[in-house]
Amino acid sequence: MDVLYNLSFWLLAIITVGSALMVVTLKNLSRAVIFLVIFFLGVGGFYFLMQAKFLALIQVVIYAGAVAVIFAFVIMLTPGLPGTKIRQSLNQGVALIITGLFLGSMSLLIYKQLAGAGKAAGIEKSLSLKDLGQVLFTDYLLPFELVSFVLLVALVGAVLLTARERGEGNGGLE
Amino acid sequence: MPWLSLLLVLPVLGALIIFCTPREQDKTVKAVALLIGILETVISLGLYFSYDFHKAGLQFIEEYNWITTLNIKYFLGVDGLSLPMVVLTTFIFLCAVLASWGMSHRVKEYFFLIMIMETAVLGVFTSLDLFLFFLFWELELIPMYLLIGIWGSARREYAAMKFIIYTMTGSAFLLAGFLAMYFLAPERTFDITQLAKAGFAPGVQSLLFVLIFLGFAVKLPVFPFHTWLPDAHVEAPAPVSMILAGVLLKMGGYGLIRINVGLLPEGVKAYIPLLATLAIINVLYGAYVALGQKDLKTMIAMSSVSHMGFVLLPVAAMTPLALNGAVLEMFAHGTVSALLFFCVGLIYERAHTREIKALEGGLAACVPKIAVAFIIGGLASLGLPGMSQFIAEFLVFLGSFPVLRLPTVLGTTGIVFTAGYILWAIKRIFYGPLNPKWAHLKDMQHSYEYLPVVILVGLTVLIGFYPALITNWSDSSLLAMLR
Amino acid sequence: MNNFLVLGALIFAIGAYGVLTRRNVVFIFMGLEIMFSGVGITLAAFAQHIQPASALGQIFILFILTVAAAETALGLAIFLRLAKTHGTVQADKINELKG
Amino acid sequence: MVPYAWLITAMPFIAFLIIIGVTYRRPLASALVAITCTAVSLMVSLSVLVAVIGGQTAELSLKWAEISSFKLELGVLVDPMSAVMFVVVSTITLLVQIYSIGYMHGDPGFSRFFSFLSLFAFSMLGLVSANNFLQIFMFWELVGLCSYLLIGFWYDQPGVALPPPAAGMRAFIVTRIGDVGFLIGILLLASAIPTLNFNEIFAAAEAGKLNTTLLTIAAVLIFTGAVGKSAQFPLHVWLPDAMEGPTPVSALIHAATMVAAGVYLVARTMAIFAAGPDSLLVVAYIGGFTAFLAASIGLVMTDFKRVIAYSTISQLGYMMMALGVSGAVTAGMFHLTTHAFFKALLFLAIGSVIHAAHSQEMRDLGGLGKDMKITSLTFLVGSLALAGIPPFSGFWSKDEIVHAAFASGKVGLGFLGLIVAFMTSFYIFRVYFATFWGERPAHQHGHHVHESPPTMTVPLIILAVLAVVVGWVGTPWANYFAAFLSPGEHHGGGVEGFTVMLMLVSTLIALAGILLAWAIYGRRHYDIEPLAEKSPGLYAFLSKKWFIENFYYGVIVPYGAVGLARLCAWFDRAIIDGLVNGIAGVVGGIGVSLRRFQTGYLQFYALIFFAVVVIAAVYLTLFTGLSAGI
Repeated sequence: MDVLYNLSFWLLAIITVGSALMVVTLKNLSRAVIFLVIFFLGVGGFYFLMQAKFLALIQVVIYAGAVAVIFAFVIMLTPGLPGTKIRQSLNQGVALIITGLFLGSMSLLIYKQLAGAGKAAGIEKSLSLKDLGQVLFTDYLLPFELVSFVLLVALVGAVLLTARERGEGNGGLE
Repeated sequence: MPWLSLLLVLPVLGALIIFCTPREQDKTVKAVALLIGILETVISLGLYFSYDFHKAGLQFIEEYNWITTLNIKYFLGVDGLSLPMVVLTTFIFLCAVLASWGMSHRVKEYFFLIMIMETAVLGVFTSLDLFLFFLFWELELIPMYLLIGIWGSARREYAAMKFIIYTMTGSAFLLAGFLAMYFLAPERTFDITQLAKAGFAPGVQSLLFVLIFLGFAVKLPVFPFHTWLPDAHVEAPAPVSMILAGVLLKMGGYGLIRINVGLLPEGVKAYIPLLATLAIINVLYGAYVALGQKDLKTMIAMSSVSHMGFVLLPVAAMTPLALNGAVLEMFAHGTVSALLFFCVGLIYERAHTREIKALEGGLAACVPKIAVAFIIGGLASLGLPGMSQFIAEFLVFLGSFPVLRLPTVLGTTGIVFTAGYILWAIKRIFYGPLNPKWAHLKDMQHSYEYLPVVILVGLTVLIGFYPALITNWSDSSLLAMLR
Repeated sequence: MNNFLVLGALIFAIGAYGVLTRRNVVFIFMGLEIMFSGVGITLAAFAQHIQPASALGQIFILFILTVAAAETALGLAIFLRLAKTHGTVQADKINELKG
Repeated sequence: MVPYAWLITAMPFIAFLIIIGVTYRRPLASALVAITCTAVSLMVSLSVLVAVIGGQTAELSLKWAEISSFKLELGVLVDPMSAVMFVVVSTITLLVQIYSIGYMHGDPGFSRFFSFLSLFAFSMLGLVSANNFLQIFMFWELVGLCSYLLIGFWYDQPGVALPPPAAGMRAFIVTRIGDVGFLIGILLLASAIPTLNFNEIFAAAEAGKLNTTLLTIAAVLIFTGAVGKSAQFPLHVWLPDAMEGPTPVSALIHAATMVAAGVYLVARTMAIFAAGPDSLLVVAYIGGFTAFLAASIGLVMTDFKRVIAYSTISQLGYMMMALGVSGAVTAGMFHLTTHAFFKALLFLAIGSVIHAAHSQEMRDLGGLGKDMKITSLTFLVGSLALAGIPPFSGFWSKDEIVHAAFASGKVGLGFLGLIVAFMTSFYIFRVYFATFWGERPAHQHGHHVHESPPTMTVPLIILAVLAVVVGWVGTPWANYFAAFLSPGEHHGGGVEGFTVMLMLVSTLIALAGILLAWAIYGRRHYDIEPLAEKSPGLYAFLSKKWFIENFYYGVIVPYGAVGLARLCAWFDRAIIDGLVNGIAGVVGGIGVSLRRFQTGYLQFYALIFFAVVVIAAVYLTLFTGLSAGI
């Protein structure tokens, strides 16, 4: 069990981190989207490992499915974008230093401070979907509704932003 | 019935209705604003006369927890100190709405802002939670900034910017003071009634006093923080000037009495010489600067600075008699300065200049009614008996003299200079042979021009003849506060 | 659990690197998504470790996911709009916030 | 009638309200309203006087406001002094109002004039009836307002010497300087004893409960108010300017009543002066000096209205001197009463001349006695009273003052009084001879002069009769007036040789003045001034009014007030505001340099933002206890 668990963790870690790196370094947008999908799937796997099955499901459906598709759509809807190679930005060195520092300090913090606490993270009984729904629709009903409203607003906003204005002609990138 | 909340909500409601009114329907917008103005006045008068001043203390209290974790409350209530200010506010806004009746430029936005400002000002006078107080205090700035910045005259942007920067700087100190008070209180609270019992150490009080005083000093305004006032007044349109001089300055005075005197008496005591000095500088320097002005509106603005010295002096004296005088002075100056600014507005509308020298030449012959209104305002301003400001200043002197002899004596000489600049201006503008270039000017004609004059003169004379209408209310509350 | 946390931080850092270095707005969004995921992993790890029985952590992530999705949709819509009006999709060509 | 004494004050106010509210557009109705109400006041005043003579006194009081247990009241104090004043004020007001119907006939501001007159009557009667310091101060200011409004009544006219509004403004501001002193005096008293009521303060002062030094200072400060209102040196300059107002106004306000309010004030508060005796010296010497100063200027004025104005100042100085030397109210109040009648008479008479001849310059007038018999005769009566010829009223009161000065041991002031008496009879008969005797100047021959209408001459005749008889109530043999005003004291018990001698001397001195005037001006037309030829320096000094006005309006006002004010205004703009703008500039500069950071590139912002977060994280991890474990 432990071995299997560890093995799957490390495997997933390699896949996820690797694809994430690809996403941020690749020059080709279309390929980057493919790696993004892989990355999302990997994250879903982690959720699964952490006994959050519903989350894993959501992650796969919404992110690996919907969000990635939106990205793909956008890339294709924008003329002259698919397949073109785009240069990286200038601040690579600075960004690297900063993110590296961040990572270092975080790791330090995690290993020093939570050193003894790691053991408890064993296999716990996972929350059933039923429990989750129970809580979500009772205790957290208001936030839930609010979030749905946010989604609605986002939807309307997105439509509004991309809809052609009257008299704008066929629009598009010149 | 939560009357105070109603008082605060009605203008917002009016603003919403105005917001939803189609752009072309100026008449509707004005009617809504007028209706709200009248309703507010009626409610405030109702509150005023149903307040039981024999019982003193806060009444019509509404208290709800708002942000529980920080112990911030929605806490409204009025006493004899705030009620006169509430009534003054509703009256001045009513007059300002009437005075704006001829407005034609972006009417909808204008009245929208006026309504919002009414809520903010009333909120300052009725809230008993410092957080809420500060909220309303800041809320008032935005409409004022826009009103000066959009509807002002030539240098409006400069004046509006100056106004906002000055008051914001003051507000920063104010906020710092409030927060300090919040954290230093035995139990963290913004509740004024609880803070009054907090019993801060004298050293702490004097520190808090400085912070909060700076905030209010800008608003009052106290020398040397007064230079925003002439600019703002000169650039603002007449109704906005009426509000500015009539009500906004009183927020400073009210704050000084309610918070500095009410919560930090030891702090006041630590700075009595400084406060008295500043008050006298305000009175005399303000009068002198007013005497030297070429612009009629600047002159009246500086006269406000001078008169606000009579609000600061009682704060330094801290005797009930003098503070009653201060409340009365705030009310009186509110009506009188609004009247004067209104008259200046009428003159400017007709003659298109405010320069005293340019206006010279017997205007009394062609615009006798405006002349009479201005002269009544001027006489009231120089402290003529039978008008409200006389009895106010008399009480200020009477109350301050036993405590602060020299400053009071110096302050009394201010009445000579006041008479000087006001009579001089009246003489130059209204008297003398009629200058032919003004012969075409029309006198007041419309009811919306008469009504503010009638209301403001009426209030001035009423209080002048029967000051107990204010002092009965303020006295018991001030005595309770000082005890 | 520490491994999960470090992994979350690593993914977050990678995403941040992407956001900071990329010129193309679409790439920036991808970076943002990666950052969100990193946060999500961290949150899930904590949730499982500290309060496995309560659904709080998972619900929190759920909401984050939802809001992030909305944000992405809006962001990409803005991107399309931008592409139309500015004719460029490069973030360093757009500097209207300059004071 | 005593409980209805408040009606005396209220009636003119009612008239004022009716005139501005109802009859403003109907001039004659306005006049009728004003006269009716004043007549009612007069009737009530007379009945009150009768009642007071019968021994009744009263203090009616109304609580106006009570603030922190400090009571403010409005009241009517009915005692002999106020009863006399009620009658004097309402009588003269009534006569002046009747006179004004003729004088102001056809003036576009007719109703306004009568409304102001009514307002004045209200204020003056309110002042007289005051039973506390607040009330007397309020009405004190209100009579000042009426004076201001009435002096500047013809606000669009150029005026004789300066525009009327300017004169009104000067009058108001100069008197206000005195009022400041008065106000401080009141504050000083109120700080010593927490009340403003006369009787309570006087009782405390007489009982010696208050500090003598404080009382002296307070008394001097109160006197400052009287100095302003009664035009005493050094605040006398406003009164001659006030002659720019209509002549009935000069008669009522600037001769008979308002200017006498200062004297009334000192008399009313005599208890305070008496408790701080040094203050009486100030009163006496200021009064005496003013009497001399004004009389000397009156000698050379060529505008006869101004001569009489200076005469008023001089007579007011007399009254002050009387109060100061005697420490009692009788002599001063007696002279106030007689002076009110004969000076009102003089003013109304010259008003009649101005009305007919349209000039008040003596060089342009002469020989009017033939055409204006009534005016001429009544003016003569007034002049004789002013000069102090027995049995005219002025003689008795003036004689009492001089007598009091000698009796008090201030012999210098006594002689000063005699000198001034000589000057007085000289200057007033100079006016009389130059105006009514002699020939009309050549350039005036074409202009025919008529006697004034009955509405003007009847009041003149009534006043002339009063100017003769009023003095008889206070002769040294039977001083009813003194007995009435201060019943406790010993009066007129016996007439000593000294008294009789003094009466003879002062009569002779007055006659000498008349003779001298006749010798110089009586036989020919007034055009040259002998003094100007003989002593040009002295003449210039006197005709320039001792250069006091030059000093005030040439130095103090332009430099001390207006110049300093302009300097302050500049200081405010340039220094204070400049300082503020300077600070704003510095802040702005910082802002400009900070602006470079605002590149507008989103990623740059993100980078900075993230960098700061990371730095904070590193700091927290490495340098605080956070990494040490929970």
